[in-house]
Amino acid sequence: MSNRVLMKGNEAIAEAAVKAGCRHYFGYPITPQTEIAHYLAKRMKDVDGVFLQAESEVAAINMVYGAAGAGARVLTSSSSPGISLKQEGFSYIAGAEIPSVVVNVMRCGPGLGGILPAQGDYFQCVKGGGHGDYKNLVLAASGVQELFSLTMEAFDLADKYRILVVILADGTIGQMMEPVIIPEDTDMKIFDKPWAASGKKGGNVHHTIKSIYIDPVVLEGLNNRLQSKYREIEANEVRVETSALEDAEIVITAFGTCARIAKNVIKEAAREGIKVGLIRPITLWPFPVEIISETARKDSVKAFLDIELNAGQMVEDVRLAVNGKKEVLFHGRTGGMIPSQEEILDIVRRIAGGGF
Amino acid sequence: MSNRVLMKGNEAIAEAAVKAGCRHYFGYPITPQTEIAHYLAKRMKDVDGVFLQAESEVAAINMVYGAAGAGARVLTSSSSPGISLKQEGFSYIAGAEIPSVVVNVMRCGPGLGGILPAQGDYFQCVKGGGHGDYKNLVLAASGVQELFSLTMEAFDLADKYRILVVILADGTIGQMMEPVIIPEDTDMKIFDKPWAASGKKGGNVHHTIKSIYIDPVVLEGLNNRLQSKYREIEANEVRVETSALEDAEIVITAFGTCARIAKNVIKEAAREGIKVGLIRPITLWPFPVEIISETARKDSVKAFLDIELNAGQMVEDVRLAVNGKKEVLFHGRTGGMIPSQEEILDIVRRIAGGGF
Amino acid sequence: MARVTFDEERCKGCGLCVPVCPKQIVVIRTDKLNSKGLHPACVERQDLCIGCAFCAIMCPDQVIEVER
Amino acid sequence: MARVTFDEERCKGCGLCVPVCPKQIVVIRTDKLNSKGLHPACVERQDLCIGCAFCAIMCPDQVIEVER
Amino acid sequence: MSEFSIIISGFGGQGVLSAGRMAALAAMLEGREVSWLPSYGPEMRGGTANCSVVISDEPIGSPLLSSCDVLIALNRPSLEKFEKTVKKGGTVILDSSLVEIRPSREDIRTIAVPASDTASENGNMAFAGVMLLGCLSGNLNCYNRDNFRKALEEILPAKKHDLIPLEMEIFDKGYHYV
Amino acid sequence: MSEFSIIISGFGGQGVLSAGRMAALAAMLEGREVSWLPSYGPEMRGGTANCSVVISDEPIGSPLLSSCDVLIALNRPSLEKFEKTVKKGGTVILDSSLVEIRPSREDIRTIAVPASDTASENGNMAFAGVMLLGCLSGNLNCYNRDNFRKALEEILPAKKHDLIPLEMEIFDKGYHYV
Amino acid sequence: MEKVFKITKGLTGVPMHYCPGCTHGIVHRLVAEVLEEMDVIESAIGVSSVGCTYNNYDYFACDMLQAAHGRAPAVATGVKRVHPGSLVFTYQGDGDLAAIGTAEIVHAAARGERITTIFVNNAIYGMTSGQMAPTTLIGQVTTTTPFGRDAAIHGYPIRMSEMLSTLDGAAFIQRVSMHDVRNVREAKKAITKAFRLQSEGAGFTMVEILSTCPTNWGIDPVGSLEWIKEMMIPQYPLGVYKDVTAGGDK
Amino acid sequence: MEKVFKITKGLTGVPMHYCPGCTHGIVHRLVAEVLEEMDVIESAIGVSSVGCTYNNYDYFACDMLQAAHGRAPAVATGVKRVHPGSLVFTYQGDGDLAAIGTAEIVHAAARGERITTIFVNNAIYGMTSGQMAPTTLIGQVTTTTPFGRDAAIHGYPIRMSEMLSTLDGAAFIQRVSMHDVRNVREAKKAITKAFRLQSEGAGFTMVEILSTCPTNWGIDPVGSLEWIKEMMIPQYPLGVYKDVTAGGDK
Ligand SMILES: Cc1ncc(C[n+]2csc(CCOP(=O)(O)OP(=O)(O)O)c2C)c(N)n1
Ligand SMILES: Cc1ncc(C[n+]2csc(CCOP(=O)(O)OP(=O)(O)O)c2C)c(N)n1
Ligand code: SF4
Ligand code: SF4
Ligand code: SF4
Ligand code: SF4
Ligand code: SF4
Ligand code: SF4
Ligand SMILES: [Mg+2]
Ligand SMILES: [Mg+2]
Repeated sequence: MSNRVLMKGNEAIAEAAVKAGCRHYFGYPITPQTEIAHYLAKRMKDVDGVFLQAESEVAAINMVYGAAGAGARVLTSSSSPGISLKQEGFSYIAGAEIPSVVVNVMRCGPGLGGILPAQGDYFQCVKGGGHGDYKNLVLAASGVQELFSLTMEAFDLADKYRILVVILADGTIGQMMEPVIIPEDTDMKIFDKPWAASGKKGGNVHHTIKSIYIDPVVLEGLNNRLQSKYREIEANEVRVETSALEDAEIVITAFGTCARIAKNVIKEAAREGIKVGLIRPITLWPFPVEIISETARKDSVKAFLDIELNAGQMVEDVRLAVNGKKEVLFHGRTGGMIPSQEEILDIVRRIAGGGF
Repeated sequence: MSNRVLMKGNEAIAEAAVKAGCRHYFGYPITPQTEIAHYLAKRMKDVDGVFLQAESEVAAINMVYGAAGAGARVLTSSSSPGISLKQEGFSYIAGAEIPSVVVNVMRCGPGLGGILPAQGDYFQCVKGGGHGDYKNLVLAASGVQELFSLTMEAFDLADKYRILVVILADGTIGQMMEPVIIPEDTDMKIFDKPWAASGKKGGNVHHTIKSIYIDPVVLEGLNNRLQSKYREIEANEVRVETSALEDAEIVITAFGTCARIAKNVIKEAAREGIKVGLIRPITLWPFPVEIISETARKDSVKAFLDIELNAGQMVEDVRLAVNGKKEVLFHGRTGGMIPSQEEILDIVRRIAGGGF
Repeated sequence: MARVTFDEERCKGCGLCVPVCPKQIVVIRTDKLNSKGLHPACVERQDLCIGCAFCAIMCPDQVIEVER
Repeated sequence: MARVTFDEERCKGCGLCVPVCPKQIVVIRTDKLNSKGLHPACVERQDLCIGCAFCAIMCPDQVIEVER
Repeated sequence: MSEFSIIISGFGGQGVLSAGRMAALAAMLEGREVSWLPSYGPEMRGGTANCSVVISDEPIGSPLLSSCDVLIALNRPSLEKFEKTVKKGGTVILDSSLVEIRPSREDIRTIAVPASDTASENGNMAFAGVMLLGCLSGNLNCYNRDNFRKALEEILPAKKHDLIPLEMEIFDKGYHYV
Repeated sequence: MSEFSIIISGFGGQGVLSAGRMAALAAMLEGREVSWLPSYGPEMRGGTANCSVVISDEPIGSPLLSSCDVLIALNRPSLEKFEKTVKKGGTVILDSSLVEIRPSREDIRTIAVPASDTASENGNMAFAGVMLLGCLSGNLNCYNRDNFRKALEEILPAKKHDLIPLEMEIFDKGYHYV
Repeated sequence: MEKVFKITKGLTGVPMHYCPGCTHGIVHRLVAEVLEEMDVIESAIGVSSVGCTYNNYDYFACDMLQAAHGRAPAVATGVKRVHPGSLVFTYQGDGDLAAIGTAEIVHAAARGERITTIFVNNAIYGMTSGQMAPTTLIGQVTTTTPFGRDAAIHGYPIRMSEMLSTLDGAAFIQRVSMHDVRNVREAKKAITKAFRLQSEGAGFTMVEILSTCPTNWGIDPVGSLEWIKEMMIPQYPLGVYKDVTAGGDK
Repeated sequence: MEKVFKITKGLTGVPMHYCPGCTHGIVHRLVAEVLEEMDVIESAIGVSSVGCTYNNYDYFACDMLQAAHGRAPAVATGVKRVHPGSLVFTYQGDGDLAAIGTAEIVHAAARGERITTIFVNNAIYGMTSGQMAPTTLIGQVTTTTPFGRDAAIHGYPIRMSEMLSTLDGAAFIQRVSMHDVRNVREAKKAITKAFRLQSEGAGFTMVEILSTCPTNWGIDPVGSLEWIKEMMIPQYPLGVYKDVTAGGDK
């Protein structure tokens, strides 16, 4: 346990990127994720990497497009309004199938809103805030160690599927400190990138990185290929944490911070004799549809309770997975407010008593 | 019938805006909606209005924020990639509750994609491509006359609810010509805008247009207020066209161009003795949940078939409304391809025969 | 004759008003805290004040008014 | 002695090569259409060509090669 | 005639889109329902263009055509591309001055009109389309002469109105062509 | 002690966040699970700051505290704001040099430590927090002296390591304060 | 006795949240005083941007809109096109104006948009805790240039006044500073001239103001004034860069 | 006989889709020739932008990335930071570079990013059918200025070379034209110099090229060359605006 270090979530992301072999960071400052940039501004120097502050989020995502399209592992990070500005870039990256990792440490909105934690960008990052049909692979950690590992994995997933991976965290996860075990040697895969526009290097293959196809048949072909890649990811990459599902009457669905609070609630509820379980999606896309629909089929389960730091976003995916088999209730807080353990416990009690 | 004129969809939008009292247009060129700008560049001169070509879509949406925040009726228009760039602006406009009308004549993606028709921005415009919790009121016409009327209404709806209204059309709707009856005198409502930042005009109320609230309690208050406004809109503003629902075995859900094709399919299928009905959402948000869930409860209905020019987006809302009561099948085309009548008919036949 | 008034509750004790006073009569009261927890500025010898308003011109927080 | 060759299939008949020829020997063949449906340019009196390549320099479509 | 669909196709510069627009407008002036849908795209430039026109006595379903009653072909590639979309018993009207081949199908009717030649003989190559629209009107009755004239008046800028008599002359030649 | 929650609160400049971090680090070095969560926001500047620390022998559920076992209050507004969050039977440690009032509740224990005065007597006002952390350690055993020292060594930049003996001295004063 | 210096009605009187000694506060007062002197508090419309001054809509007594980061000139354009008779101004920091908002300010200037931009250059991102700004000096340590700004990596500071002066739509551009009484007075004159030229329809006007950020520079407030003088002015010389009413440009 | 003019290997040979007489084609050839002459076809990396040349990744023989509208300099920055040894260039139109992409080009220049921008100024949006560009001349009729560009409404044309030359990161900026043989040759020299300076690490380099758009100007190709000379050059004087290797700037 001696190699544990106490790290902020934001710092863990930054260090994990370096460990994953990322040597290029492009970003524009925004609270509550500035520590990622501050950390890397120093750290990239140690490893002969590039830290570049871009003139805007739009420039940053396009620098990612260029650098990753030229074959490098690249990171950018921002928070909600900055992520909105990157949506055209997200869509281009999806179309050109450029492996990229983007961190969104969410703050509360809409608009300039505030800088306190929220989870209001689920729709944007999971459904598609940009134009056209595409998917981001979205990873949501609920603790700093997990954030560290998921960030490292994000680079592998990005390279493996040539996809944009979003690390989606709320401000709490970015700002909190927890012990992290940093792996000494990493077994990061090295991905060949024969498609990259890295200069033909004396070869004679002419590489082009692009998302435009004038012929609709060809463009539909690209779309079909993307969709089958997405189906493959859905089949292979779902990650989910469950707890106390065996005999749960009430199943809480929650990610990130809310899932942490839910764990306390489950313990408390158990003391009162109410059996509460938890399904915590770690991949928000691909969404853990199967486990939810299986759970929905169980007779022991009375209802689902979805908890989010928003006005109800992931709950739609929960409902799609439950598909009418059980009731799905929702409780959300916005504006930087975070539901307390008591508040949720109270709802749980009411559901158990049949009065929600 | 003598006052019918033959108009392109894009021109109809432009003329309707003028008829609705819109005197300010800000936009940046992009195919397939450039005719809106070309038309207004001329037309605004007749009515002493302002046509301004902005330096970008980002600038355009922020000019809308300013002009509409200062009390005017304002229009901007763009197509998919340009709409992605406006997502931060959408979120700000939602937060500041500025009545605005934005046209998105969708082209095919992702990325630069192509310029042919598509409906791939449903998620972006309906679920929320920007950050935080907000809704746009989304109107989808399937013909030019309807496009004309909806555009006029859009300005009333925007003013009434202080919301951003999206006119969502695919390239076909924007490019096609159909007869339009242009109303001579319009009974547009005049909305008082005491909240506007229009100069205090000698009064002593200090108007501020903003979306930032540092205190989370206050920001949650804004969010709660927005959400109840959204519930009110859901209760009052759903628009939907249905046809042949009475005894339909198969119900097609489709909007815009796809709904036009579906109408031909329904006729053809009827000839073959297959009873097909249509639910065409005109408001994509608020989504016509009720009629769909009612229909899903009917014994006569075997299945739903959702048709879109995308890889499956509105179908999620259809599934949420059907809520497991019936199967919801999907057929989509992408990349600028449009399903033919025969293609859909074929699917309908297979569903009727039980073999989809 | 001139008079300068400091609204001590608004003052942030930044000291920008101190060096500009030609009469060197503005000081920060390190012995006192306002309700913000900051040491406010004040004028020590009102009678020397010439009402030049230099202090007020440099004050970022609208603390100072000057009469003459 | 010089020779200039026009790849007529690539030519778009824009005429940019015409006025720059110091020998005035480049013309657009209005009597002929290439497979793009355009009238290609050609050189009328090859023998007068001095191989200056002015035509080629102004051609936007890589139609012309010049030997000397 | 309850519903009637036309595809007009040719090279980019041949005025194919505005020919379709004229037909649609003429039919609209006759009190019918119409729709007009152009092909569009960056490949338009210099390439081929086409449009779909639907004329109907009832509200029109889809403006998109996967089959048509009439194909008007102004060049060979258009005939080759769209021949198969013509419905059984439908009609192909082609500009025989430019299209040297003929449809291979037997189940459709072909009217070969020397439109470009006639038009240039009458002083303006650009009016070939008008002759074909005349032929369409004469043979398939989707709008009458008067309404076509009105359509011309509406579409043409005032300074080109002096050309209308000539255009109508060419229209009539097409009208009476079989 | 299986799970143990602390809120530390005071003015922005009082080093409240790093005090919390030191406590968390010391406990981590002791092999425990810990979490540290700061308040953040633009209103931080000049205003009040606080952080939540959880120390546990098991994986920690929520790092967000709606109630706590110990409140360490470095100013009056902090005491007023957070007093009610202290669990029944919990403890308030306050800097009696700065906080003139006392908790009104009877069901909690209060330790009033003259931390700022002691610290400035010993040459550095900034070490008030260290004394309170010493008091926390001495009274509630969430980390030991050694690990606290190690935490200091880890957190302080090398050039400030000469201050460590002094800080430990003040720590000890707090440790033995009751 | 008569008040020779009183708090202007152009401000609401709400206490400002800026750090002690931050000269943003002086700039606010100057702008507000000019609004009062021109008697336009009731008709002027201001646009706040995103930076430490994000909420100065609470401080200025006129109507205000809060714009997205960098977009204040576009928002102001929208406002001005609706109310051409109102005085419209933006208040922007160097991150806001010279980084993310580069396109918007360049095009407002190129259009000769009849607005005035108050551009506060403090060579840093104050609000987000001291990152490099486009105007950060070479060698300056910030949270994102911990080893000092290195031209080879991060590029060179941008002189916005000089750059925007190349545009035909710019009618008046002057750079002033907050570092002493004389310069504060000069700044007020510049703001007055810019507002006046705007009302006369001359075109785009801007006053660039060198201002302190004691907090993120890590220098005390008085020392910060010195830092402007010693460090910033050599990179950002004061003066009039464009004045359509003068004989020629500087 | 020897080939004195042959098709360069810097081009793939794919026929270009530009309108007849559009001088975009000449610019392509020049760039490609310089790539060949510098023997960097195998290592250079180009960035296409969005405009009529959106797909010139098919024409240039080197590796290419297609960038979003206006963002080519940011994409090129990403590429260059990964492959500092490769020659990296962007090819951008006036709408792309001077409108939506203003911030990206200004900051690439300010950073002294070691890339070369080929900036094709044809005073119009060619691709989207002839709307006003930032460089459209006063009085010029376009689809969005049907009554001619009016400075009072639409603002003034931007001279990008002049504006970017105010930035310290810019090492070399020259404006050239496609309107006759002499100028086409001069353009090639400018491109050569820009590429060479890039390889030497001098900083940001740009060649602005006045080019025709016969289609949207509504002028035949030869007449369009004349239009450049008569109408554009007075507004956009040719010459070297920045050259760090020369004694001083123009
Ligand atoms: C789109 C977006 N990106 C980033 C931010 C975060 N942000 C807030 S203020 C700021 C910079 C402020 O610097 P400056 O404009 O110089 O103003 P100052 O605080 O120095 O006065 C940034 C990057 C944001 N709010 N929105
Ligand atoms: C975000 C976005 N906005 C708008 C467009 C549409 N668009 C394509 S090219 C272009 C302008 C092209 O003009 P220019 O850069 O001058 O190039 P040219 O065609 O004249 O060579 C525009 C506005 C787009 N593709 N993406
Ligand atoms: S008015 Fe002048 S003399 Fe009086 S206190 Fe202020 S600076 Fe000093
Ligand atoms: S300048 Fe103002 S705020 Fe600063 S110390 Fe003086 S009076 Fe106080
Ligand atoms: S090479 Fe010179 S002389 Fe020969 S055809 Fe070309 S331009 Fe004329
Ligand atoms: S310049 Fe080239 S394309 Fe144009 S006519 Fe001459 S050979 Fe043909
Ligand atoms: S951070 Fe800097 S700019 Fe912001 S208020 Fe504080 S001193 Fe002023
Ligand atoms: S539209 Fe203009 S710029 Fe584009 S290819 Fe044609 S002539 Fe060239
Ligand atoms: Mg700043
Ligand atoms: Mg152009």
